[in-house]
Amino acid sequence: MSIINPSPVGRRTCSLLTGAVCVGLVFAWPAQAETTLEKIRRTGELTVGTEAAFPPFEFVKDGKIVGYGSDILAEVVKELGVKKLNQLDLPWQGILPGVLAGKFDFVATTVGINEERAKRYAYTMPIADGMPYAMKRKGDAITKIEDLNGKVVGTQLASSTEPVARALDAKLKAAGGPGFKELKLFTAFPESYVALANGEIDAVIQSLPSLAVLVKEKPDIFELAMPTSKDGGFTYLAWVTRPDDKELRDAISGVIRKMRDDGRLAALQEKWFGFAMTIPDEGYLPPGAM
Amino acid sequence: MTAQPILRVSALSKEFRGTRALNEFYLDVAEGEIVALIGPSGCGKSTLLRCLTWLEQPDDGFIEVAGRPFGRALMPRGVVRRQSRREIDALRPKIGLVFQQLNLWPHLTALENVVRPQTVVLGRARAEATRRADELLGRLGLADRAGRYPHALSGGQKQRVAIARALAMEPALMLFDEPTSALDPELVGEVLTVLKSLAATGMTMLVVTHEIGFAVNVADRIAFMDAGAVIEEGPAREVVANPRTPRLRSFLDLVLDRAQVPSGETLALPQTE
Amino acid sequence: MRFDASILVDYWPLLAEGAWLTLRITIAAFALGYLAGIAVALLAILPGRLPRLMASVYIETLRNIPFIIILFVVYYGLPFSGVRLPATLVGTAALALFASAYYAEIVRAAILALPRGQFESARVVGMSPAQAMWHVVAPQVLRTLVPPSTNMTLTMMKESAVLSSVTVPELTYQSLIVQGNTFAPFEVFAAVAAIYWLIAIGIAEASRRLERRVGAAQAASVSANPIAARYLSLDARRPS
Amino acid sequence: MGFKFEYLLSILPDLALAALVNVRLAAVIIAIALMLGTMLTVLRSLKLRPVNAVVAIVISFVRGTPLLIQIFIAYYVLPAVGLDLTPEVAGIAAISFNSMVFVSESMRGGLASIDPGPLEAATALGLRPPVIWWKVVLPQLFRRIAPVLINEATIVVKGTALLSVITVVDVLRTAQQMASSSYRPFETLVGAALVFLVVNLAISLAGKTAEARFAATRM
Repeated sequence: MSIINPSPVGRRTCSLLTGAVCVGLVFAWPAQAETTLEKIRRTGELTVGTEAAFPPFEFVKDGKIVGYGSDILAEVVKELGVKKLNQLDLPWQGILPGVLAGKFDFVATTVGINEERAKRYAYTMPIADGMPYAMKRKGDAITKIEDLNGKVVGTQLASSTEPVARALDAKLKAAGGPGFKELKLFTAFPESYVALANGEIDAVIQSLPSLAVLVKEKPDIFELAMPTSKDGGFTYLAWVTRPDDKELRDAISGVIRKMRDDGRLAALQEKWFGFAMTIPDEGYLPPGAM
Repeated sequence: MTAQPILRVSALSKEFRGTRALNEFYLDVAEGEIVALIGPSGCGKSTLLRCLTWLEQPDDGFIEVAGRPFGRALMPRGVVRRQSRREIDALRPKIGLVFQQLNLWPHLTALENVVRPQTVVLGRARAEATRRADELLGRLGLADRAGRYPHALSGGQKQRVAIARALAMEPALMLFDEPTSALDPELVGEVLTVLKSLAATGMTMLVVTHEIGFAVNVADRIAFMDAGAVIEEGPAREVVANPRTPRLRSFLDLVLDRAQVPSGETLALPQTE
Repeated sequence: MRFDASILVDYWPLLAEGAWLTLRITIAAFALGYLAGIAVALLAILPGRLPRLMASVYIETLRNIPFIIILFVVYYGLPFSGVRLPATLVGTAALALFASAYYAEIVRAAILALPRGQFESARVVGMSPAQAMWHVVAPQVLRTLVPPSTNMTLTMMKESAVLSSVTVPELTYQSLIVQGNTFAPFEVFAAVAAIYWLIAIGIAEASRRLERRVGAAQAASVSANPIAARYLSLDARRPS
Repeated sequence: MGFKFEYLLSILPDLALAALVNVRLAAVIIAIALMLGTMLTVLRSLKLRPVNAVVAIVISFVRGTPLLIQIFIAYYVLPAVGLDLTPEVAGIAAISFNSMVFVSESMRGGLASIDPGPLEAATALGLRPPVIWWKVVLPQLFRRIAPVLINEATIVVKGTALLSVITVVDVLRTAQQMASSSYRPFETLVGAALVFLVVNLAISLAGKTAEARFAATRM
């Protein structure tokens, strides 16, 4: 039967065969009398969509969803006065159609901020700095960006680091180098890690928080190489709501800001990543964003 | 039976999971002779035909066709040599088998059913194979049916195509498995005519049947088989008229009684000779 | 929420390129998979236990595991053993491997469904097993083969979408890129569904023509019987 | 990152537990698909032209588009027309619908191989069409296509793996969760493969045994 990538589909992949629209089907969403935020406040119930396969942000441990994002979510739940939290776990390919179809109230899973997405979804304040980094096999001689000339580089298809990788390639070529030997795009990051380990590719470009944890877990296999340029990408990571739920978005952003200001956020970053990040107040959204 | 036999079967044995289907079966068929093999169902008739064509491998015993060993050869000093598949395949055209179910090839026309084995097995040129097929089908009264597919032929016509297919290989011997059973009763006379006309050309035939009347009419000699071996044989009419063994007698009583024929002496059978 | 068709106009070339590769992969995997399938089917009908056991282990293992897993084992397993090939090649080979198990089963069942006498009557006139297969068994089996093979080929064509997860730039992969650029899931996948559907219609039509050519004689005999036409056929005109 | 056999062994119990979800859903789906598929077949046999034209388009769509897309439509697009289903209901509906079409198509093939003789006899006896269907056609048909139906059941089991995209946490989703925290996608996928293999072999074996017993009682 038709199985379209039920793989460990990751995060920044924009969804795989998401909803197809039967030809002729008209989209007419039921008009909402009350906003999502009002509904949450009235019922005391919140439903969020999470891709719980992205450590250290959200992942499953002993049957429960835990991680940096989950800890923040707990604070948000408290601040919003929610009594009952439904946290749905689903692969990345179901996340954005799910929120658009109203299957959950917002996406409580880290989404890289980029221009196109920002036109269609409302981003909350960032919860992390996803600075792009290059990772290599332990002991390989890749120490500066120029060393990536002639190498096979991998990242995730349609992720926020895909444009970063393309921009890097262009930059190498502009500087007179040959550029990457090949850019391989995987539908999930874990697969690019396996490809790196078995020699299929020479480097993975991914955001630092994820790589830092991976390198800590597998110090014999992987090693951080160097930060790559941020050109072509907005590297902050945030949650998203439906475009018409700006109210809800602002409420969540308010909680995140409060947590940043009173140091709770930094403490969580230390706990999960081992280092703290700077989260800006503005400038994290591309032009034309909601 | 002094002439060199076309078919010589000696001590043929075949066992299926402990049951002896053939138990030291002996039979000689002389050139130009028609032998009818009769016997109760389950006596090993079908197994015999399958072993004679090597569709089933006999456990033991020998088959000789036109003086040449088939399947297994007895070498000097009693050494038994099994023939290779190629040797067996090369000898197979010498034995024409007309299956009870006919087994015509439904995707080929009547003509092509007769042509194809000649070109594939004997390596004849298509033109020559077609000429022979036309001639055979004509002789069997099927000239105007040559272009038809098997499903568009009557039972009797199908049978004659199957006969033509076997004859086209120029066999030394023809085997018939229950040639009357797949046909309507009124067509039995037609089969008889065909077989008789074959006999007139000097063809050697072994006909397995359970119809005594048919056997008596078609055959020179009848062999009665029971429990995997021939237990009585002789000139057709004599065997039926004066069975010597009690087993044949009770078999005849059974089948003739069913056919409501009082006794062998007064068989009301069509005379063809 | 609106349906924004302009996205499809802008990204049409990318999708068309992916569709073309999907089609080529399907054809290649069909040819390769069918050859392998026939070989395994012949193994399965050989006398003797060992070949039959080998064939059934092959068939059952590949048929009972989701394709994505077969693909991953081949794609990530090969480099560990030192073999390095382009992703499209490996992906197509994995797809052919997967499909061959189904084709083998289809061919095996079709051969076994043919009355034994057909093969035997060919052997008895002196044809070798190969000749009997070629002249008598194969042409008849072909008729029963077409419908299930078409089904499997359609399944395989759709399954080729999984190759996107190992960097093969086929239709689904390209649609992911378009998704990444536009972030409009519903529009892109409506288009992708339509393209898969079109390819499927093409395959079904090709098979219908083939079926008509190889199976004309059989069809005629069914509809000749009014009772059979009434109960046993879903396509014929209603008997009056 | 070589293959770690101990890790594979350690995750098998949890994967097997998760497989219960797939098995439960598959059982419901197969029952529904059999029922609906039979009804669709009988409906098609009536040869009402407009109905069969619509059925032909539906069949073409179901056969021609990936199952995942059909699942997406059931879960994410149907709410647009006022049909908001829970994940499991949407998943069951989508796969049953898909499987119904394949069941009916297998029946179409099976019908062609049935001997019309008994039907003629039944008609001559004056039996009414529903009785003929129920007592004569369907029993023969099910016996004939039993192997195909068993095969379809294994396909349904594999199909349930796709329900992870609509928040059903099944074997595959559990494997994905494990892979992402252990960074061992290879072992977890092989583990999931083993679980699917065992479930489907069990189905095939049970089917064959049932078939053999059925055949034996008929002799």
